Amino acid sequence: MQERHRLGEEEITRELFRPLVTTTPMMWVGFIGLGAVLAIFVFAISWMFYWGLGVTGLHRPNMWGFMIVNFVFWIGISHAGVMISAILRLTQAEWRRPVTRAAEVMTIFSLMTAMLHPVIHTGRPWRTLYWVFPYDFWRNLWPDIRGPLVWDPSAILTYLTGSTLFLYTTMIPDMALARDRSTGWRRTLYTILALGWRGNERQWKMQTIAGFLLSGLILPVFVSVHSIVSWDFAVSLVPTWHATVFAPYFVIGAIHSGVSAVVTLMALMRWLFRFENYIRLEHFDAIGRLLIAVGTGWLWFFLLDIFFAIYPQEARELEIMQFRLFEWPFNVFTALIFIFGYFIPVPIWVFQRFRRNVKIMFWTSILVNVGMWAERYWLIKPGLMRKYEWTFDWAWYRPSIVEMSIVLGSFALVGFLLLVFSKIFPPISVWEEKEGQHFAQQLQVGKRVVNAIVREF
Amino acid sequence: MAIREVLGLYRDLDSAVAAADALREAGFSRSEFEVLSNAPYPEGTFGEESGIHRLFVFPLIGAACGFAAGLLITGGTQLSYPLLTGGKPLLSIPPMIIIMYEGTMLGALIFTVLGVLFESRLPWIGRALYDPRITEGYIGILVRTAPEREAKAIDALRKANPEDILTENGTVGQQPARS
Amino acid sequence: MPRWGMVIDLDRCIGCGACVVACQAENNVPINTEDTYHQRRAIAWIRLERYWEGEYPNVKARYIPVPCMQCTYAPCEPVCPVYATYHTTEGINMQVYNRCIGTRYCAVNCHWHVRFFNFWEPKWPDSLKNQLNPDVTVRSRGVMEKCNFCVHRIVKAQHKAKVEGRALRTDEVQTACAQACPTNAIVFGDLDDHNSTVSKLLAQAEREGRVYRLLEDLGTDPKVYYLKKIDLEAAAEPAAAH
Amino acid sequence: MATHGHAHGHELQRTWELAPADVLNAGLRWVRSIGTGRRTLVLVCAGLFALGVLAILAFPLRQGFAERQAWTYVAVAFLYLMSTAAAAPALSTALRVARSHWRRPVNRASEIWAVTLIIPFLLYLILLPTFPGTEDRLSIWFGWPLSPWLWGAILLLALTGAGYLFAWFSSLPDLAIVRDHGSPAQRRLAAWLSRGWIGSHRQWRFYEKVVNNIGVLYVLIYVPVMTVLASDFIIALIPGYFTAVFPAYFTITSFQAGIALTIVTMAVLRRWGGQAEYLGREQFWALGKMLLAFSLLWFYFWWSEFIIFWYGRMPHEIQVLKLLMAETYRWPFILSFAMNFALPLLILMWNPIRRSITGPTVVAVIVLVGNLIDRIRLTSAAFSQPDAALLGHAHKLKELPAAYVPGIADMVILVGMVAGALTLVLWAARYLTFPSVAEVVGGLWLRAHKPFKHARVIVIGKTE
Repeated sequence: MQERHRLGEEEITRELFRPLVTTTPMMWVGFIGLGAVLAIFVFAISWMFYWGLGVTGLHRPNMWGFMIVNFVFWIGISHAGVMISAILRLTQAEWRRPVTRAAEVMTIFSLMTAMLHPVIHTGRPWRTLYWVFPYDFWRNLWPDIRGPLVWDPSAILTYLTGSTLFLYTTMIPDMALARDRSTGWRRTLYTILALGWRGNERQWKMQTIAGFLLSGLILPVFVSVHSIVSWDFAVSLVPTWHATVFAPYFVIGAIHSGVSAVVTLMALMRWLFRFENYIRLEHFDAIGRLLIAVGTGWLWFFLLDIFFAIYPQEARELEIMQFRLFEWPFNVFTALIFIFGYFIPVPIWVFQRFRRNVKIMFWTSILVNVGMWAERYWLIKPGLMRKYEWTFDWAWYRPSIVEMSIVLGSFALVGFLLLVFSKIFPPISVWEEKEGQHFAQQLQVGKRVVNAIVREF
Repeated sequence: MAIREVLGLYRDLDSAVAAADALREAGFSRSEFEVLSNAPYPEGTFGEESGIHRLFVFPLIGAACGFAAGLLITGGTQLSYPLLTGGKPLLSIPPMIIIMYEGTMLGALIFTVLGVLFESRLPWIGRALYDPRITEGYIGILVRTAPEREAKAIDALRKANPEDILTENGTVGQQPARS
Repeated sequence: MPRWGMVIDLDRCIGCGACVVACQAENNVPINTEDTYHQRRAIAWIRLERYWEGEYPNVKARYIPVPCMQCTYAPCEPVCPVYATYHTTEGINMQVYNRCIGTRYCAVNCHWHVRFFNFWEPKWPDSLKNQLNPDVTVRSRGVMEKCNFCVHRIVKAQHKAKVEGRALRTDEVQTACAQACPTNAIVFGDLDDHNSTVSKLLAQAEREGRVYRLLEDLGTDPKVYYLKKIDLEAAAEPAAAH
Repeated sequence: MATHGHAHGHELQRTWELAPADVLNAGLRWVRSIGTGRRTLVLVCAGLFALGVLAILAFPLRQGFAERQAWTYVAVAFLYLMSTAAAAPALSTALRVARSHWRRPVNRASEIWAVTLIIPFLLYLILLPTFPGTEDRLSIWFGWPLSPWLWGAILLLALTGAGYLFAWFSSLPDLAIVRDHGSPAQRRLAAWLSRGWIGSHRQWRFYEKVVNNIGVLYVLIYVPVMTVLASDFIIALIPGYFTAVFPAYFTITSFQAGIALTIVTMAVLRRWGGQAEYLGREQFWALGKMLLAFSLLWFYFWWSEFIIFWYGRMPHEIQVLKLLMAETYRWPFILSFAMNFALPLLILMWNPIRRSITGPTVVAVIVLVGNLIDRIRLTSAAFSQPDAALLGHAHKLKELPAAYVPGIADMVILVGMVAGALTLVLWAARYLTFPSVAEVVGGLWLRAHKPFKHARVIVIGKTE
């Protein structure tokens, strides 16, 4: 079953460093295409700064719109990365090796992108630093820690710091490798980053323990982040927002969308950097199996949310429920969520034949994220459009071109950053691949030779 | 200097382990040589080494600091600016818990990384024998010993047909291993 | 320490909108052009909501003026990250413009829709430049604003009283809307003072069972009280508005 | 995590160096050793169970179904069994799906609890009449005809069926062993159960495929069942308790209790069942980690409900907080908070303790008690509402009911039902081998302790 190639040290190094040294035409296309969209993104934001939020589609009562939805979406994406690498490290799953690095990088970049949104969508962004980096005494007032919008930065900054340190710590040995093989500015850069790593036993031991320790520490943080993001909505009294289930529901949703995003990323890397020997079908198989569990858990919470929103049978909740289940365009969103988020991908993933087919995995993972974006919009907007009995103040929300280009641009931003990263740093952890080779063993059971792996405990 | 360094380079694991054994036979203690590789091997592959470290103290200290910081910021804000909002108590505990939690975790994470760097003696700016071939997959065995025993070390390293042997004054080259 | 409150007698309200105009003038609220209305970004600290009742030909227009409810447990307050809105000791839900960074969470969590955001730089025609009220800040782009029971009038009166070395007289202060109301449908005063008009009105209305508050069930304890219409159809009226 | 986590720091468990024959002999030793100790224990448990049944007949039943409060502790017993005994097989499934080898001696210890499912099922049946129909009250059934009675019963029936199927099928090969080598008394049942099992290649392939699927099926039924129970027994009986996360809380905490139950079972087997070679540090360590994780989840799910109510402070939310945490049931809440979250965290956060036998065991006992207290708190609060308080889609707790203090009869019922479960388990243990020979032997091929140069390492084989 398991197609495990025995690769030489040199071969591994050369192939995993390929994106650093050679830029394929496709990568150029990527750079230029994403760069163009990025330019639009930057222009949209500056335009919005100059004219103010008037240029968005926001109004009363729709004070929050696309940018917040997108914020939640990117926070969601940012969750899988670290979750995957942490859980797989803790369980010592072999198939973590090619996944962890890229996943963590995706976490960091999507987290940065997410953080951008709440900042630019405030009325006076230049004053917003006061909110995120608050503790300046001359203004004589500290932020109100009772506000969920203060919990947010604290959680997100913790998560960002944590995952960046996590990524860097696991990257030091590869920096040493790069240092010994490069010249010019790259060499100076890698020399600095490698911190003079020499690879003696003690350092390796620390490296191994750090993997476990940091994983164990980052997991609780990762759970808290999206919970706190969910409380931005849940602590308010807006009908359909004020639900106790929001925290775990957002977290599981985040994992669902995030892990799918990791699949997308794996497929892209496999295709763009030709990593067939490292990102193998068995990895898609394993992550697909994980996704079945995650998706089903997500469905459970999704249904809990809907059913217990109807449960009190209050006019307000029912009004909004009816509105978002049956009225255009939310009925379409509902369908998207159910069909793209669960009922197409999961039944497909049940079959190993499909789990081991990269194309299918790629497209299903895309579907999931379309569904999850719709879900975020579906969760957040209707409550505002139909807030309480004030039919006089009910209003539709139409995103302006500016908001749309910001949403579009956010995707380009993450993609662009990922490309840049993989030009400078190896997108797959080289030393972990080699470790995998060192630890690989085989067991003879009768006539069958079973692939095995060395465990230290 | 009182300590001389010798670095033996080996192409594969077996010879490296053999070299380690040879050194031990020649009477070098485990603390006198270290093994350099480009990826971890199961611990103790080259014989038991002292695995003592304090890494697990760091996160605890960090957590304590983070918790304290969180407590000060949250408690301090509410007590020094007694502004009523939404009828919440002037010292509301639940929001404090959330931020103190984040502070605790942040402290723990930062200190863990510091601990990892400290315990693995990074960043390392001192000079020590090293060879880029190690990251290529060769296994290096670095002996630190008194000048008079240097020759002995070189002999021991030679026993396991090394790819190359470096001393502080350049390579001593490979010589056919005497078996 | 007074506890400011307001009573709005819907039985007296004729929906003339004088309160709205007075408020605009008093509090330097920018002029709402036609397209700010179309954008649903019009700012009116007190607004007049009109609900149609019944089928043609016997249609009835129902009016209800809605200022800020000055909730005692205001949901909008704790969600502000920068203390830009907080509760004064006199029970007014205050908005501090230069603290505000415009997260608009307060507006999201205000279920009476009485918090307004300056999406554009506020503008006045030159003819009105000199009409601006010197006692009230002109808000800049990107901050929230809302009714604050004409707090500048309250402060002025309290200051005057202090200078004259006396306590604040009952019903000494009036908000612009109350002052402008031709039918005295809007009455402002101290809820804790038993001689104040609001207290008397409330006491009487309680007996008639006409008192209600908007979204009372949220448990935020609003300080703006409404008195039902007396005519028979009025039974339906709160159901429409409340 | 990896404190001194390498093989050559401490001794490796002997399990994986045994020969298949040793495992078989151990299993047979268990089957053949039915000492007077176990007999008397069974008798005592059976006696307590009989007492419990009598108590049910004598007290709640005499007061009739209309008097719901009298049934409080029957409900407690039911919910407690559902969240411990019924959760254990779910844990076993999770371990099977995760495909690690250390779990092989563990599965039997958790799956065997499935045989107790008949007791909660019967309890549920006699509890059903105490519920009013759902036409005129808030419930997750939305006044569906014959709810909750018929549909709840069907769900429970499905769960019970799946549970027994799982317990039976997973122990098929071992039953065959008992059939061939057990005492005549044992053979009859074992033979009937393991009819046709000859261990052919096809049978094994089928077995491997199907066991996991049955387990998954069990979990897929268990979760909805707990969701429905949480809503029928707790949420729907407390007016104004509008919470969507509670069913999740209920389910997750049940998994926590299931893990605890498994650990305790393992400890007992190790101490008195001569399983020391199979249930060692490795297993306790792994399950200790899981227990710690789920204790954290206990807090998480509780908190995500609490913070919303605290912040929202709507009247009905304040009432619920008062009833369940702040006033009426303050002490039960504090206790369950301490025993389900605080103590487990403080004890298990230290790896040396996690890595021991006693550490996880002690915590597991604490959690089992804590879970019981938690269920008592919730059930007592819920069952203290008369029908009048629910009917007409009541949206708010009018006034806080007084706390329900159990009488001696309640205690007898509770103890009796738990003892009944024990009886069933002990009885079933007669016909099963400990350890599960099939599982452990199957692992022997795939897991070896080898020297790696100077180190000693574990080599784990992964089929496929």
